[in-house]
Amino acid sequence: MIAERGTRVINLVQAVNEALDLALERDPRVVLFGEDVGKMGGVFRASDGLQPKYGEKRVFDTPLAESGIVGFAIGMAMAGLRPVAEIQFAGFLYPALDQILSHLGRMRHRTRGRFTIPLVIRAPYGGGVKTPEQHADSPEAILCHVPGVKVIIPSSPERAKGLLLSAIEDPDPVFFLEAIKLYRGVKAEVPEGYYTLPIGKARVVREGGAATLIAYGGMVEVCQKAAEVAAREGVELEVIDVETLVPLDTPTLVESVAKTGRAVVVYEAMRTGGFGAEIVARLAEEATDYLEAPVVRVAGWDAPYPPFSAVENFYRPDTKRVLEAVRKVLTH
Amino acid sequence: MIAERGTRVINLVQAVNEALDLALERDPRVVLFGEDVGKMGGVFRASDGLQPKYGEKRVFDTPLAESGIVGFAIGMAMAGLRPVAEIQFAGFLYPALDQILSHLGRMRHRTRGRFTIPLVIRAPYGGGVKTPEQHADSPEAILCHVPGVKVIIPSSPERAKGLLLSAIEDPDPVFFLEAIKLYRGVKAEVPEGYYTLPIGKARVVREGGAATLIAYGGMVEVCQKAAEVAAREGVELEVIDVETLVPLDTPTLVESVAKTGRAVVVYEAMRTGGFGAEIVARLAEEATDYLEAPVVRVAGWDAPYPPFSAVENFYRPDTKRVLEAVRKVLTH
Amino acid sequence: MDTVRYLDDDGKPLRDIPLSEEELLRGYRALRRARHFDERALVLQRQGRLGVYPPFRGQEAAQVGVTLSLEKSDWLCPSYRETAAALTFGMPLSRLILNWRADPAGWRIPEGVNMIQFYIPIATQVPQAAGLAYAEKLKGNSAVAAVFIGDGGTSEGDFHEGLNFASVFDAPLLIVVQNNGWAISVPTHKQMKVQRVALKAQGYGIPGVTVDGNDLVAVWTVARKAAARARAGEGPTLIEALTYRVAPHTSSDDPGRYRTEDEAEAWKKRDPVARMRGCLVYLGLWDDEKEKALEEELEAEFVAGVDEADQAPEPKPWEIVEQVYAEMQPDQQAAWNYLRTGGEA
Amino acid sequence: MDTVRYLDDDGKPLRDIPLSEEELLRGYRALRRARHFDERALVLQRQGRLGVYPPFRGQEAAQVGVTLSLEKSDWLCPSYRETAAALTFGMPLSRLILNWRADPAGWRIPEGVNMIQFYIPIATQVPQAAGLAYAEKLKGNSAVAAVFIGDGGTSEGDFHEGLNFASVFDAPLLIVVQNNGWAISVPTHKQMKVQRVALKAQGYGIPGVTVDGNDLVAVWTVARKAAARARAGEGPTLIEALTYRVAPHTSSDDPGRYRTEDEAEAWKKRDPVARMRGCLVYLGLWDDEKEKALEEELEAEFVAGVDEADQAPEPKPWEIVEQVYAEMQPDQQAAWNYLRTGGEA
Ligand SMILES: Cc1ncc(C[n+]2csc(CCOP(=O)(O)OP(=O)(O)O)c2C)c(N)n1
Ligand SMILES: Cc1ncc(C[n+]2csc(CCOP(=O)(O)OP(=O)(O)O)c2C)c(N)n1
Ligand SMILES: [Mg+2]
Ligand SMILES: [Mg+2]
Repeated sequence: MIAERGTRVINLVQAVNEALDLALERDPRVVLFGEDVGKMGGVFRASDGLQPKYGEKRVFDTPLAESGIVGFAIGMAMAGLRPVAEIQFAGFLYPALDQILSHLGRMRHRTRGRFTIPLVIRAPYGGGVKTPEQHADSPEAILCHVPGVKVIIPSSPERAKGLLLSAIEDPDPVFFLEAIKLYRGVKAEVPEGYYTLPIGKARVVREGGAATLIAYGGMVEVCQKAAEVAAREGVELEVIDVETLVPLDTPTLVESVAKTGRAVVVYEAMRTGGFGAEIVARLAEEATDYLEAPVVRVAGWDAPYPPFSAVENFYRPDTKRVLEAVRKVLTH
Repeated sequence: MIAERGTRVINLVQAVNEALDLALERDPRVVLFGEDVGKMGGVFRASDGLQPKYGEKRVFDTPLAESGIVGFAIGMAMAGLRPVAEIQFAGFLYPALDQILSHLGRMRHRTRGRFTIPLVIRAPYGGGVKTPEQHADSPEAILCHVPGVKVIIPSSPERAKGLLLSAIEDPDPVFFLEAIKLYRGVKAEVPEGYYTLPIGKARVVREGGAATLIAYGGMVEVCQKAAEVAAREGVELEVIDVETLVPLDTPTLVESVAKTGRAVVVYEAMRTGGFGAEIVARLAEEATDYLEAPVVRVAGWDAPYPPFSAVENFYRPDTKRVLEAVRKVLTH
Repeated sequence: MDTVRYLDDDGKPLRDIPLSEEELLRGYRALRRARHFDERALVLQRQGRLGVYPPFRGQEAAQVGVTLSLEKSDWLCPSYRETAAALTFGMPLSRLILNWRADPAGWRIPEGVNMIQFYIPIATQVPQAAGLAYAEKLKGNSAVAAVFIGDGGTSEGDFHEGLNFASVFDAPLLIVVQNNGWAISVPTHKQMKVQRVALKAQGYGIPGVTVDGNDLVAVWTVARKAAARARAGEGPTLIEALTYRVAPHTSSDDPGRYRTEDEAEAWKKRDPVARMRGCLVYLGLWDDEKEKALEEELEAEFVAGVDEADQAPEPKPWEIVEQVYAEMQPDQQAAWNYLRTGGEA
Repeated sequence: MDTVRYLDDDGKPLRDIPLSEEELLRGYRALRRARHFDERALVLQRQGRLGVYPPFRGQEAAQVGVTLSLEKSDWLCPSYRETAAALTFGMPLSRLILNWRADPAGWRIPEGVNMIQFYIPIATQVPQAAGLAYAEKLKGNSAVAAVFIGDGGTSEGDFHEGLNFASVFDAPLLIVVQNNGWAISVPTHKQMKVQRVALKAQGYGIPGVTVDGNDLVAVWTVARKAAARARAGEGPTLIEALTYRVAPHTSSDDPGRYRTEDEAEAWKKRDPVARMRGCLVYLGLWDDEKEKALEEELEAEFVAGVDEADQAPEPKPWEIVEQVYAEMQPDQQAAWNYLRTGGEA
């Protein structure tokens, strides 16, 4: 279906913008809001042009208060709307964590299905572009430990557009994190018009038999580059884009490891307690019999993301570190 | 040294109360505050009798605002005091997560050592006693993913007292979570007077060669009971009390698994993204060569802690589920 | 700031009462019904037939008065203490019993009752209520929302953020602060530096009214005006109901640890139920016989409600992993299978 | 509510000025120094010699006036926009350059400068400032704290919680809201329903003052009074400084997307630096020659500061895992070893 459409080469912010536009057009219940989302069209321009098109009732600026934004959005969702809230940077989700942990994913459970929260919370995350302090955080592990929510992190413009539309259609609350590094860093073909992509499925984005690289969001690009380098040395790596962190598609991961026998898990959040730990734990539980070498994690160090621009790139995993890990699993 | 002292049989709340009393007595910089901490002596009586003894300047009630409490405490710590803040239940740490994630553990790092936050945040956590909604949460995984903080969860009155005194002496921010189920559930001998216990060390609390049970806080008791049952059937289980989750004492865990070849990790938080995932990940990285069976996790289900008292005990791991896991690792 | 009152401490009207006889009788009935529930619930609690229960004795007028100003299509956003409001709003009595038994059947709010749960995490209901109210406005409905919070709750950031959102968006919202003197053991004067919570409205550019929370006529009248204002698109109103938590914080609390009985005794003289009865008697609308008949009726209703609650099916272990998502996902399915079969997943 | 003013738009005194000549000159110098920094920093930024930079043009008087009322032992708690306050408070110029280069050497606040970092997460500094202030009071010191926040920042829960803590504990705190009309693209009237931020003080039972934030004499006088009040144990004061963000939000922002230039132009006529110079000239304390000498001196200082900053050692990769804990722990040690040896841990 998607293959038949025309495509255009756009970047990830533009893909998000298109998805928002299509969702607003298609479903009158969709409303879009957040800090600087309306008049300005978002600090990254994700909602560029949408307020003039859909009016201030459907696309609007809120006061500067994230707990307020999420709480307000929860209320709107309970009243039957389909809010899409933007949090300016993922590090500013923190003031909203009470609303998130106490209510967002509990509403359906505690009301035994009477209320559900079809709310999408979008936020840019991750480092690599010399942003100020707190603008490069990767808090996905925290969101993945919230019962009752889904967590999606796309790795390309095409995936971002289709997954965001799926998220907006989804009856459950969804976090949708967008890697800042990819916003304008990558352009790719994106199908025109409305299309959705499945939530809850991991994807093999490159096939190979030597080892499996598992990543999501901004780290998929890093792993693909590493795989290219390795391929030049004759080592064929399989690269998996997790895409939906919760609910996690464990079978696809296990299947790949069953084939390769070796795995490297890559994420840019702080290593300890990062979502990669959950991935490794699932492999340890379900793929040990296939593993010929211990799994290796490549992640942010156990320190805050450095607010020191000149050296920040030593925090975020890069191809060099990924390839070192590959060497480790291959030579065990 | 501790062995030479007299001991008395007290419960965990009393042990905490003694530690707070001794800290206030010893160090004039120590101040104690939180909701209902002063006049009432805490909803669990952890600060019982301390306001009359040390006055309202050192032991006081705050307004009902957790972000305010933690922010206020951070300021006091920067000004040279040694605040010990109580959050009434761990589930009410959520409104404070912005202060925690944005500042608490970053202060030393970002100021390159100029400021440090010698702050202890105490909170009861965990289920098993039919509390109202949100009173039984186990959010330790979130705290363990905060760079720059330490996380301690004691499993007995004796450990609680000595570790709390260490935490208060520590120059870094420390979370100190106390299992509600143990507050009055267990009485044990506790040394009199002031003593500290090492932070950052896991403890073998029962030796055995068949498999290793790894747990902390309220789950240590469950594992010890399971080990007793297993012992009656001739299976000797080793039980490890992690005690300090961050910084994690990986070598002690690996050493035990090197001996037993099998491990079960037990925690009562929601399974996905729980701290047990980090423990399993470390074993997968560092102990795979010793493991004769895949590690098994026994944890809370991927759902909110049920606010439905009659069935809440089906959420929290019990000896039955631990023993099933043991059987699984033994028969692999 | 003045406190709006219509009745003196004995219930004698201080000025013209803007309520009809039918309304006065309906109001008294709702008060009496709430009181009956509270008294009997505490008995059930002591018998071990209820879980932790937060009594509302002394606060009936504040809760009932506001709720009577709502329509069925409006939204009620309570904290844990608003059982009286929920009962008045239409939550079936048996469900309330089940709710305070922490039974899943009690947590399912019936279709048609536009109420969110009794919220435990303080103040979190305020921004949500603002969102509910604003959504109704966006949808072109005339529905309003009423959100309840305590004096202690006003210290939380969410109270502030919710009020600001409500005011900026002119959301049709009643923010009702029951200033009952205490937040567990902390008295209001240690919670805030202002004498009147209603003063806080000035920081948001919305009206703030202090009302005698133990005077049903006053609360109802003030709330009705605020609801009309909200429906007319004029935005939110902050209502401070001055009252007192006569009972312990919850069934687990011992107020002896932090306050003397004198204060509670003084407030008992201003009991909202007795005052309203005084008003009816004064107006010749009520007598002992009617009271007795009402009591019997309420007891019968209560007993029937408990009976109904007792017949609720035993909660099943596997229910704890149901309704996590709209469609059950693999991790929940595995847990469900385990729990359904009694172990050994 | 009245706005406190001492100078008209041209700097002519409107009433008796409660500052000495020495103070007026010192104040002007601090303003001029801040302006110089800001202008030159923007140039550096465009040259790629500074990271993202939040200019403060137009807000010099608000920041400098408050800071001049502080002692060295007091605490300064800025947001990201308070470089003028930090400079005035004693942060070495070279450190400020390094700070906005996002260089570790700039993030280490020197001993003796009681300042917390330029905070990015909005409003989080407020409860901390309350704690700092109250700690000084508990220790028996007379130090106060001054915390800065923007109009947008007042919407966050932490603003509210911090104010409430400060007021309940009578913390010696100045809460300074620079109402500069905008929070990135959101104008103040969409941020809040009140016309004056100072009205918010009424919800906390503390004084709230609106001052012309472009009038150094007014800001300094108001802040000095508030600081004296705080030192006397009378608690916090909320100061709203009415001003305008003449420049873009940061060096990455394009205000053309959300506002017209007219507004900014109108405010440029009330420029705080020009006004203060007008005042000095009016009082016969200043002339072009002095101005020129000052400019030269400031430029020399700035150039020296940049030179010093340029000589800071290159940040080392392994610094990113240092200072996580007071003593390095195993996970950080492993990372440090890896980074120190350039890979292959
Ligand atoms: C976020 C949060 N913090 C703490 C608590 C614990 N707690 C429950 S009720 C209460 C006091 C509430 O006082 P108030 O708001 O005045 O309401 P009242 O109990 O008087 O009705 C506290 C501290 C909580 N439920 N949620
Ligand atoms: C918690 C949080 N949310 C969002 C942001 C992004 N942000 C940075 S500055 C700003 C606007 C602040 O406006 P205001 O408080 O008026 O200060 P001003 O920029 O005018 O000095 C926003 C939304 C942030 N830094 N922190
Ligand atoms: Mg109260
Ligand atoms: Mg502003």
